[in-house]
Amino acid sequence: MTMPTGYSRGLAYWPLALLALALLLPQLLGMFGFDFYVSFATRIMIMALLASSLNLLVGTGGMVSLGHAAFFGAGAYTVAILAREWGGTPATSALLSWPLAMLVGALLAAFIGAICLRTKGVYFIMSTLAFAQMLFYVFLSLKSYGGDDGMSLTQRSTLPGIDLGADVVFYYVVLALFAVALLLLGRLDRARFGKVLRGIKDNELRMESLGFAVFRFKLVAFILAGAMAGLAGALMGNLNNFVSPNMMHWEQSGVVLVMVILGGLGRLWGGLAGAAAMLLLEEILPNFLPHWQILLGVILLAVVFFAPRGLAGIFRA
Amino acid sequence: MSMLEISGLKKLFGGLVVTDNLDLSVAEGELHALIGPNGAGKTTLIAQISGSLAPDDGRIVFAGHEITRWPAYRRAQLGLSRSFQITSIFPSFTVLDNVALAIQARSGSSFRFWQPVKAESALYEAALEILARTGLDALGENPAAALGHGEHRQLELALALATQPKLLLLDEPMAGLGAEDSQRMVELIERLKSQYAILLVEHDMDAVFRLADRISVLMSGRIIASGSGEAIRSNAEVKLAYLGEEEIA
Amino acid sequence: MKKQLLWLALLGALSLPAQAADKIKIGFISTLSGPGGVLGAAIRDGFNLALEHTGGKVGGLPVEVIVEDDQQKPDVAKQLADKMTKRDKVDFVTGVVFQNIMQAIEQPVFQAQTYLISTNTGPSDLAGERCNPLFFAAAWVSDSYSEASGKNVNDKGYKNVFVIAPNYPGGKDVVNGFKRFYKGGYAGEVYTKLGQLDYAVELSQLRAAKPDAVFFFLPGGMGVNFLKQYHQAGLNKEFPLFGTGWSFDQDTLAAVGEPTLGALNAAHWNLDLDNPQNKKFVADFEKKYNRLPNEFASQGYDALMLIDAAVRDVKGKVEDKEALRKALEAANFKSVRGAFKFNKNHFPIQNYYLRQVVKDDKGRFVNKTVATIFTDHPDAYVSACKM
Amino acid sequence: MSGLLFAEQCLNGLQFGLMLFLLAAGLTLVFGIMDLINLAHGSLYMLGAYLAATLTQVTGSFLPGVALALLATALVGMLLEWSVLRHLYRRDHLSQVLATFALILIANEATRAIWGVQPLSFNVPAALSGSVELLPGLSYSAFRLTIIAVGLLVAALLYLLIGRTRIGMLVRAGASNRAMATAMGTNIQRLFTVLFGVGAALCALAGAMLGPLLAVQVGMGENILILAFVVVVIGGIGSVRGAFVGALLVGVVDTFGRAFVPLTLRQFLPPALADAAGPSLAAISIYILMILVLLWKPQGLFPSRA
Repeated sequence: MTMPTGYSRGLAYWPLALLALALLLPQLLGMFGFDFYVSFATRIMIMALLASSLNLLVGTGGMVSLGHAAFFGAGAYTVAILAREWGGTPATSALLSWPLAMLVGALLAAFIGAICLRTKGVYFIMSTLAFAQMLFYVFLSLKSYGGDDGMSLTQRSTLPGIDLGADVVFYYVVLALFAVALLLLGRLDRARFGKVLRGIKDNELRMESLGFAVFRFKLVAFILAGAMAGLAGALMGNLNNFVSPNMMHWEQSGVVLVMVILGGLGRLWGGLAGAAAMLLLEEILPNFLPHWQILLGVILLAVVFFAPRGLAGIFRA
Repeated sequence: MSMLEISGLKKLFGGLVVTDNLDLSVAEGELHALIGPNGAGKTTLIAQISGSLAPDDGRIVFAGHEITRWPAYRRAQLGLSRSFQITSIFPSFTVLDNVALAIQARSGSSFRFWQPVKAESALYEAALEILARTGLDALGENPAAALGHGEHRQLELALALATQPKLLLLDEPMAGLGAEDSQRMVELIERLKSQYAILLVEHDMDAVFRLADRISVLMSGRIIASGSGEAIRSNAEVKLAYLGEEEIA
Repeated sequence: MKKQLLWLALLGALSLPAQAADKIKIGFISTLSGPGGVLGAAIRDGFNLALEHTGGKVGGLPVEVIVEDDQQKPDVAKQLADKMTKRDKVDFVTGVVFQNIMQAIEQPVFQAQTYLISTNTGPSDLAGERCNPLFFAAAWVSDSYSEASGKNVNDKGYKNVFVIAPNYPGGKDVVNGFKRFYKGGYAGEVYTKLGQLDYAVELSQLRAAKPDAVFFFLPGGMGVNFLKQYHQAGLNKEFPLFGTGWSFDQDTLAAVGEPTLGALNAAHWNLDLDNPQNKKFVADFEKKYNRLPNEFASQGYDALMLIDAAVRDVKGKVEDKEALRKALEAANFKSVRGAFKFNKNHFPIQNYYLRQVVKDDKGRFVNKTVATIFTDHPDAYVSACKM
Repeated sequence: MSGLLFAEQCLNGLQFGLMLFLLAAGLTLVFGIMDLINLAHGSLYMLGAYLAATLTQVTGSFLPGVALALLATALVGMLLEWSVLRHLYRRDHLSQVLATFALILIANEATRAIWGVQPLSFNVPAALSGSVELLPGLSYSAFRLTIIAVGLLVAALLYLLIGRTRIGMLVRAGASNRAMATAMGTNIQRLFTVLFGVGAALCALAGAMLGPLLAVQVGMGENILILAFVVVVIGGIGSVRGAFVGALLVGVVDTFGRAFVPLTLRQFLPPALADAAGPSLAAISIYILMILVLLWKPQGLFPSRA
């Protein structure tokens, strides 16, 4: 009856092209002798996963959280603590530890969300920040888990029949998870739940008076995003074999938020675009000039003024 | 039987009494119009009925349930639907999606994460039907933000209708409309009359006298008169307090 | 698609082509930007000066040094370590400033069977149970400065000390080093928030507690804040202040000035240490960089000298990891800190000095060596090392 | 804990609170009236401190150095408003976040390029370096007393400015109703620029007063920015009175958290646990305060918008 207005009419080919490229990337990099960049690409995807989860809150639901790193860090520490306390047991299996990291992210989000979602606007921003900072200071002082120095993992999580320790293998696992996450987010956006979130972002009062239990929808979105951020944290802990409280510092939350805005608020590919652009700039710019952060700042300003809908917005225009 | 029964409602802001021991009812199929000068307490009354403001005292019974302390969304789920004085729609949605979203509120759970809304043909058929009833059928694919003021008011009403209400709480639906749009709105409400219980708050006296089965006059938080259009027109107190003012203004 | 390929090409252009084999490659991962960037810059300057002194070669062989900034972010450092060991296939990794960076990079470096020479941080677990044949600490173990402070405070006969440090394990470790040698009582022990700005509350407590001496460990900007406020509150006239050398390095003295005057601190190196190589180091450093070196610079200098000596000893055959390890263990070079040797855990056995901040004849604030606190002092963790 | 120490800690809380107020006042005004989330507020504070340190060195004296720094920072602030921020007022908050985050990056790196990576030398002027005996046995730093005096003076001036002048009337109108402020016409643009200059000058004042106590270094702005935001949120956005009360509350809670919580815990908990929990609890006390305030009043203590 009506054409889908949300996504990709004639453009439907490019996600597939991107996926094909992503599948071939390790081989391409290998051909040129850039094997190392496989891990870099993995890092981009993990940050993209984190940014996409935040985009669900900020871009789709209008909930600007500046404490999203809390769930990221919590997921990472879940994996690290399991490995530290029960190393060599099934607890280090990705089949157990990654879902558990998601669960921890979800539970934490349920708790923080239940309190913070009672406030709005900047008050919401600051109260999410407050909770993340509290968690940061707690982990900073936890001696048994490394405190400020963070803690190393002796090895990546295990999967039956798959060696996650190999960077290329880990890359494909992350790619698969990220692809699934994007698929789920894309479906969610077009499903009833996504419409409700977008409705809340547009006009919360009206949603309430139409009979939507706004708070519940927001809380569920918050929990979903928390779980996804927890998974991103678990993956990042695995990629680096290292976790530290800095993963939950407010500046980390800020950087992810910047990635989302840069990439495109409420756009399915916004998280990926923002994370990739930010990390690539940070990787490339220092090679050209010593005070590269000035240039990075200027680029971000240019995006604000000339691409107000973010990088993914340019793509669609 | 009353669809809405308000008794002894009271609200104070600081020392100021804004709703003063107020009784009001709307019968099934009745269009009850509420008029009153600015500052009479209409906005606070609507806020209390719709659930965005808690009364200090009194009872609100709607469709057999006491809803005095219910949150707004539960009242809406029970069939109490409102339109807003200042247009309140979803500007980033298309007109059709606006209405579909409103229908979604009353048809099954919205905790659905997988199936695209667009595939729910029942939802969109119902939405198209509402658009037809509110005269917006030609505009379905337009972004809501791009509509003119009169069309915004129609969409506002369409949203209220889409939730399968038992009672419509219409907060100044003609506000800001030109003569032509006003006329269309009056005709629209006329058609809705008798299908729903309606509580109409309106400044446009011509519209009120044309539409209302019963009119109540609100002054300083109290109902000072209630009755048919004829009775209100001839009520001395109302003339003095209200219509007089209207003529001066 | 096109865009992606463009990025790839761009990345490719940036990465250097593979090198010939008869060349020593050193990966220098250091914190060069952000608040901690001062330390990394000092280490790099010392390292570069040493390279100049060896004629731009290491062990007589041409050398390529790949310098990268970790931005004090562990995940960035980890990525750099991966890049250097996997892509550039470096023979040594060095330059690290901070313990959390070391934590993040040790695994990839060790896994690649590459030698890791610390130019600053010396994590105590790497000195003890987790000691590793591939790891050499060219500077110190992390609590040795505070051990020296504790010994000094104890020897001076102080009985009632007030201790202040940040509330994180690193801070508590340093305090434990102090406690190992200081046997008196405590007028107070305060742990502050990491990154705290204002110390008025703690200074009030301190004054009320009437200690006979104060020991503080507050790295970076926190230390500067504390020193200024301590001085400003006039407490420097009431209670002698002891600290670790990190809070009183030459760059800090130059920046903070007056408030540091008179403070006592412990370190393994000083400007005025009387040995020929140190005199040359200090003079040439000042000539080259137009400022006096600090201990961080001396550590960078020593690290390259250590590598230089080891490569010379194995006659450039760095592929022979076993021989290289023996050569590194021998530490066959003249350190600017004077006599020193590696313990079996690859951490130094060396002297620690008591220094005091004074004004020199040119009106500059400098550390003057007052006494030798420890002679040939090993770390406390070596017994746990099974190597 | 003696009464004198208690009194001294109260002074410490007051002083810390007032220094936060200097920052929060400008932030809350810009926020409430121009509806601008300005993350670069901390950068102006940093700039103020750097300029005050440099100009004090150049002029050889504290007072002219600070005065010039105030002026220069105000100018930079107005320039910033005119060139970048003005174009952000009508944008959503998130664009503002991204743009002002970019400004932080630029400001920090530019500061490094101009002044180098080392912290800058900036010490308490000799005349204020001593301490004053307030009560027998209670002497307090003259410079910290000066900070208290300056903070109170600024609070009083702002009170008069906002309560008694035409500009203040516009400001109040703007804070409670943005549309009304905009409707007042073309003058509003100039008012915003001036107001932003005032906010920048307050930042510079905070930087100049705190520079001698704190490390003048790159990144000093971000640490304190979060505290300033906490104050603004507790007080209610747009309310200078709220910022004042919020700042004092944060100052006192933080001070007492640090001074008494570890001691108190030691009386109830085993020492090991108390030592572990005490400092952590003290570190997060202001965040707990903020959450509690927001649970009680979701719009802060003095909501300026109905």
